[in-house]
Amino acid sequence: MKTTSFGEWVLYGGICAYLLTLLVMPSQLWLGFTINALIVAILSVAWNLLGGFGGQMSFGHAALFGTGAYVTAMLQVRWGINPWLAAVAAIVAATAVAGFIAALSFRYGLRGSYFALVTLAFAEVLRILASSFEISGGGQGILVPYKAGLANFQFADRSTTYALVLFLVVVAMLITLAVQRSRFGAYLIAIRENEEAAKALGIDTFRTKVLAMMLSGAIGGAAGVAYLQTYLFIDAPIAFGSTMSIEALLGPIIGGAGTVWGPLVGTLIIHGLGETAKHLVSGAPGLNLVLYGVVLMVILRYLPDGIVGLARRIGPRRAAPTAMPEDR
Amino acid sequence: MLEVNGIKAGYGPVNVLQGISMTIGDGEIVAVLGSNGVGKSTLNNVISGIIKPREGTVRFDTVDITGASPRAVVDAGILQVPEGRRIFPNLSVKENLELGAYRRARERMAVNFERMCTIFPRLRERLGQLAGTLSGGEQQMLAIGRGLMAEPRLLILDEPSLGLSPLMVEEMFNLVQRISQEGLAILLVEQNVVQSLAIASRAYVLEQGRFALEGPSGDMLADPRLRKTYLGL
Amino acid sequence: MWSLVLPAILGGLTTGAIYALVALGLTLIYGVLHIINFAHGSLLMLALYGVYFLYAILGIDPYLALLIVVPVFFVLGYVLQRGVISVFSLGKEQNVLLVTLALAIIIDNLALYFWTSDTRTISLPYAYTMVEIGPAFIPLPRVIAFVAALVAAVILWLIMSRTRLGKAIRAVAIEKRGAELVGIDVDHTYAMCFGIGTACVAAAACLLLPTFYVTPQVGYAFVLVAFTTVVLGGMGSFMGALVSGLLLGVIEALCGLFLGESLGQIGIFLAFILILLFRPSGLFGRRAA
Amino acid sequence: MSNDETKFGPFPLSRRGFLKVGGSGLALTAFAGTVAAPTVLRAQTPTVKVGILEPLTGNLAYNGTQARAGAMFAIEAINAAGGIKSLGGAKLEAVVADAQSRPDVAAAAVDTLAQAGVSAFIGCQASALGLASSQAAARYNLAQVFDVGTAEQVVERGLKNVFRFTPGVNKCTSTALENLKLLNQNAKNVVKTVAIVYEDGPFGSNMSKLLNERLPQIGMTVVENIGHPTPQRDFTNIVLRIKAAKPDLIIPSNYLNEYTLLAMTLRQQKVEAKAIYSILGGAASNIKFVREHNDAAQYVMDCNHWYDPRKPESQALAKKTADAKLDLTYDIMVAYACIQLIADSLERAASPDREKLIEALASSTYAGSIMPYGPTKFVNGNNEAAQPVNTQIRGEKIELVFPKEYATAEAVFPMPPRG
Repeated sequence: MKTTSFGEWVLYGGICAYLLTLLVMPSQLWLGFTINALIVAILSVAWNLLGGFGGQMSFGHAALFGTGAYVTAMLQVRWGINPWLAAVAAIVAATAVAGFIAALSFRYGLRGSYFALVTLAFAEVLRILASSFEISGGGQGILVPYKAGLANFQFADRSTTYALVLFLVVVAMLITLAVQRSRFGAYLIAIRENEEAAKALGIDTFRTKVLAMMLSGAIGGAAGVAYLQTYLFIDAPIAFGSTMSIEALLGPIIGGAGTVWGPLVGTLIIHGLGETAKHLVSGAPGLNLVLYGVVLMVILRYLPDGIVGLARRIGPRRAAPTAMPEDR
Repeated sequence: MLEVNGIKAGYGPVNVLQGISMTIGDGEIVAVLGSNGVGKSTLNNVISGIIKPREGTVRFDTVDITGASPRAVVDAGILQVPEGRRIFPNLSVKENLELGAYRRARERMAVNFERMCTIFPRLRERLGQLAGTLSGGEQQMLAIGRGLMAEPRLLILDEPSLGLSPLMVEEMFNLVQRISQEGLAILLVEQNVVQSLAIASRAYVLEQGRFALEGPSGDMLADPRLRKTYLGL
Repeated sequence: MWSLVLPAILGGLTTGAIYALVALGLTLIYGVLHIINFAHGSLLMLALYGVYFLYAILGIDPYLALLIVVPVFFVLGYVLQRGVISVFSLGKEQNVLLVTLALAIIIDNLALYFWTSDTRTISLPYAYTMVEIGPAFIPLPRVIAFVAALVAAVILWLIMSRTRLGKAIRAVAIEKRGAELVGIDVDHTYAMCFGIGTACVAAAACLLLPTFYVTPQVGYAFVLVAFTTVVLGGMGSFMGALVSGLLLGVIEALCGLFLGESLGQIGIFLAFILILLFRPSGLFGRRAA
Repeated sequence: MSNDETKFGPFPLSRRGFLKVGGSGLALTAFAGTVAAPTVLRAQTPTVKVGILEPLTGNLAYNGTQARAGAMFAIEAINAAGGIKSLGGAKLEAVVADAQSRPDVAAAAVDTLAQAGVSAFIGCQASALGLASSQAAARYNLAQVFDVGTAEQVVERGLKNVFRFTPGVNKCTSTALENLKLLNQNAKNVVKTVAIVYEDGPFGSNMSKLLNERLPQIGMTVVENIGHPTPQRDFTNIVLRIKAAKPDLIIPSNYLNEYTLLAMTLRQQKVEAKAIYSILGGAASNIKFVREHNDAAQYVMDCNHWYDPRKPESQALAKKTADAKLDLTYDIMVAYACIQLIADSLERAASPDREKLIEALASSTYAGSIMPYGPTKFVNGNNEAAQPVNTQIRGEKIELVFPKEYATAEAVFPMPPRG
């Protein structure tokens, strides 16, 4: 049984403290920033289930996010369906889309960069479809009328939105924890480490991967719903564009892929970094993103296991691996 | 000509080799024997410059090549024919051979190419074919041929008999002996104890990162410990 | 509508030639280094700016600029791979992808900072010289680009099949350890690949600018199509990249004609998905052993 | 909305206290150091902060950067003229935020602006961004003056903090069509058929829908209606379709890059139309396009936002823009005018307080901006007095040709045959 290192206690404790402080003492500035980061974090958790645990790197998680957002928006605006019901339908739809993409890709044995590219292509197809038809608002996107109220899934008070999004993040992380401790999770990790061997051990790798993607789809769809109800607007480039897909995978990889906390840690740090960079070089558009890119590279170079990996190495836990000599 | 002294090396926190010393003389066939996972390939890779040792030295012709790059080791004249052959499957047989002379003996490539065709007549028939389509034995021939193209002074053969039919194994060992008769020193790393000892002048037995036995092949064959452990006698 | 089919096909072929040119560099990098180079579009953008400034400041014709931009970008690519990508990725595949992503972010935004987001175009007299081919008028620069794509593919094919470097590149691509053991400098070969790939993008920029524009975001317009081209053609296959680039140009033109330009884009991605599913080795790639 | 505001959050004190601090420009100096660190503060002169929320990166970076420049010119001019007199000559101070061409970022950036204590802000070039930002700003009772935000949804949400100074798509289209009808009548109705080329985003597709409904009402038949994505790499197909349809008039509604490619391709394929008349088209009112593709640009008309070139302040702006080596585009003009509007309202409100400023804006009858508008009249946040004008490219210049009272040149319609 693994124990938690001192560094991890500090890291997770700090994050919990921040998130809880914001819950009881809302600051508008930090709320706006954190809600945005947490929505991306939900999608990152979704990505992490398949990409972090299962080793199947998707470059098109926007397909799931966008499906969630679009289905809610369309049901709500076009047919006046209650937003809560629409949310459930959206999550089901995103799960179905995930299942379809996964079944098709894995049936034909796509993996590695091929899988990455095919998911990217599916997201692009959805983007084009969404912007081509009247029912999805065409190029104009869909604007959800602002009518605050619990029944409408919209809240004038952003603390409530925040609490809801935070709740979703916690649920998503609990699902990750459950997966990690389950036999299903063990199968996934086995597939990541060596798919052939996993198959030889009698694991139904196809079924496992498809299920993981569907679970990922459900969570990713929820992220889309949360986005829509927060910003009340969706269009094809936001929903299915590559920006969202990239954000989905940056969090887990920076934070620590295949860990429960990695996606949340990574997303919060990246967003914090982006915000800081914006203030450091305010008035010079682009330079903040340059700085962001540089820091991203430095993290890749010096923190190969992500932030969570770094935290694990801080403080006593087990035999200190610092004695490990230079390899290469 | 090759002097290995007190090598410790490994991956991660584990030392696979725990202090290895050996020598190879000019034109000599020396065998390193041992079962799977005792560190034979690690030793090869240390000599070839792929793994940097944590302790110890490797000298070749009295020049210190410890921790040199694989290219520098090739330049010095040591060629490894690795386990699993590592030929280039998407290149033709001819191109594979030509790449053998990538760094050494480039100016004599044509001559050596002819020589390889003579030594391995079966490769000559398949020059235009993609290397990946050859049989296992042919691939091993090609791997050795590729190594010889560089006119090495020391050839390291890592498990050349692995995965070959008994007939092919026989042919392989004959070949190794023939090559060495032209004055080439050979380090033969094998699990196949009997046939290796038959052609090697001296042998080392590697067990758990250390040499358990060493000496002339004849003495080794007679050693009761070896007979018991490796020959089941 | 039907009378437009032939002109649309011809037009599609010339657009496809540009896709092929951009993809030639990418297929080399993808085929050998096995990485998805996200910075490819950014490098195209950078090269377009190079060509633009050579013309705007020094009055150098884009076709003459080939002689300057191509070698400069070869060096740039070499240095990027050796000094940045391999250093920051620690040689891990998933990291390489993220490093090139970070590089793309850095390059794009530096361009935005220094050159602003102005759209820049150059107006050349021969941009309006038309070549009449059957029922279609094709602008001269497009015809030149088409021929150049063919020439570039042949040159690359010659480099790969006839030269020592080409053999080393192919060897490293599939059997890195074996290549190391015959004394091939793997890092150098990777960097050469990246350099040649980047040089291809620079050549594409010289041929593209006479009929196109440049902004810091221009790379995105090409990079996804370039990936599609690479996969469709088979990773690392130049003839594949050439043919599939042309094919995609035609598919795009015909889908645009019959489905409308908005929905028509879908043709490329559907083709992409179908190829990935049913023939992941591409039209010209060998099936994986 | 305001009912919701009072019960904002479990800690009403923090919310309201915050508003109070945020609302008083003088008390803000304490905040400014910690958040968003804008320009250097002068110790004695009182300042009023004005937000500039524009897409400085991403797809719309060009428009956003231009708009920021326009706003900065306006602030400079107003400060040089003595600042806000009713506030003791308070200087305007810009707080710039980047919307990154993404609605969620635009919404989040409003928090930064509010925290920095702006009294109002201008933004954000695209309707999608403006929709998101104004919704976020509603929570702070913070006024957003839309520089460009043509989608009618902008003013249909009942938000009290939305002030669209410039005309929306409906107004632009109807004015454009009225003017087109007049032009055509004067030319003995030579134009009978029309081809529309539009970008398939919110702006272009909306426009195309309206045009298809209304062009028949002025006796014109739509023979081709072609949408394309942004970016579109190749216009050969589109131009071939236009060529086959032989329209008298081409109406492009797209952004600068695509317009440039379209114009080049039209010329390459030797398409001769009697006129090119764009509505809110980026290029026909862009001097860079005129400079770089002068031949292709001749006689192209646009119905767009444009300033009244005869006003001295307009001429001063043109000079400032040229001195800064920037191209004079409508983005610069409208951003300039929006700051003028805010300054006027501040003057009347005599307070940097957000709520007071909203009241002042809502009751504005300002007529002194550089735009060719009558006295401002906001109805549901829409400035009823706003109107677009017609420009035409003539030689090296963009001339204003319609309406007559602002015109600097006579319209040429149809355009003379080339050659």
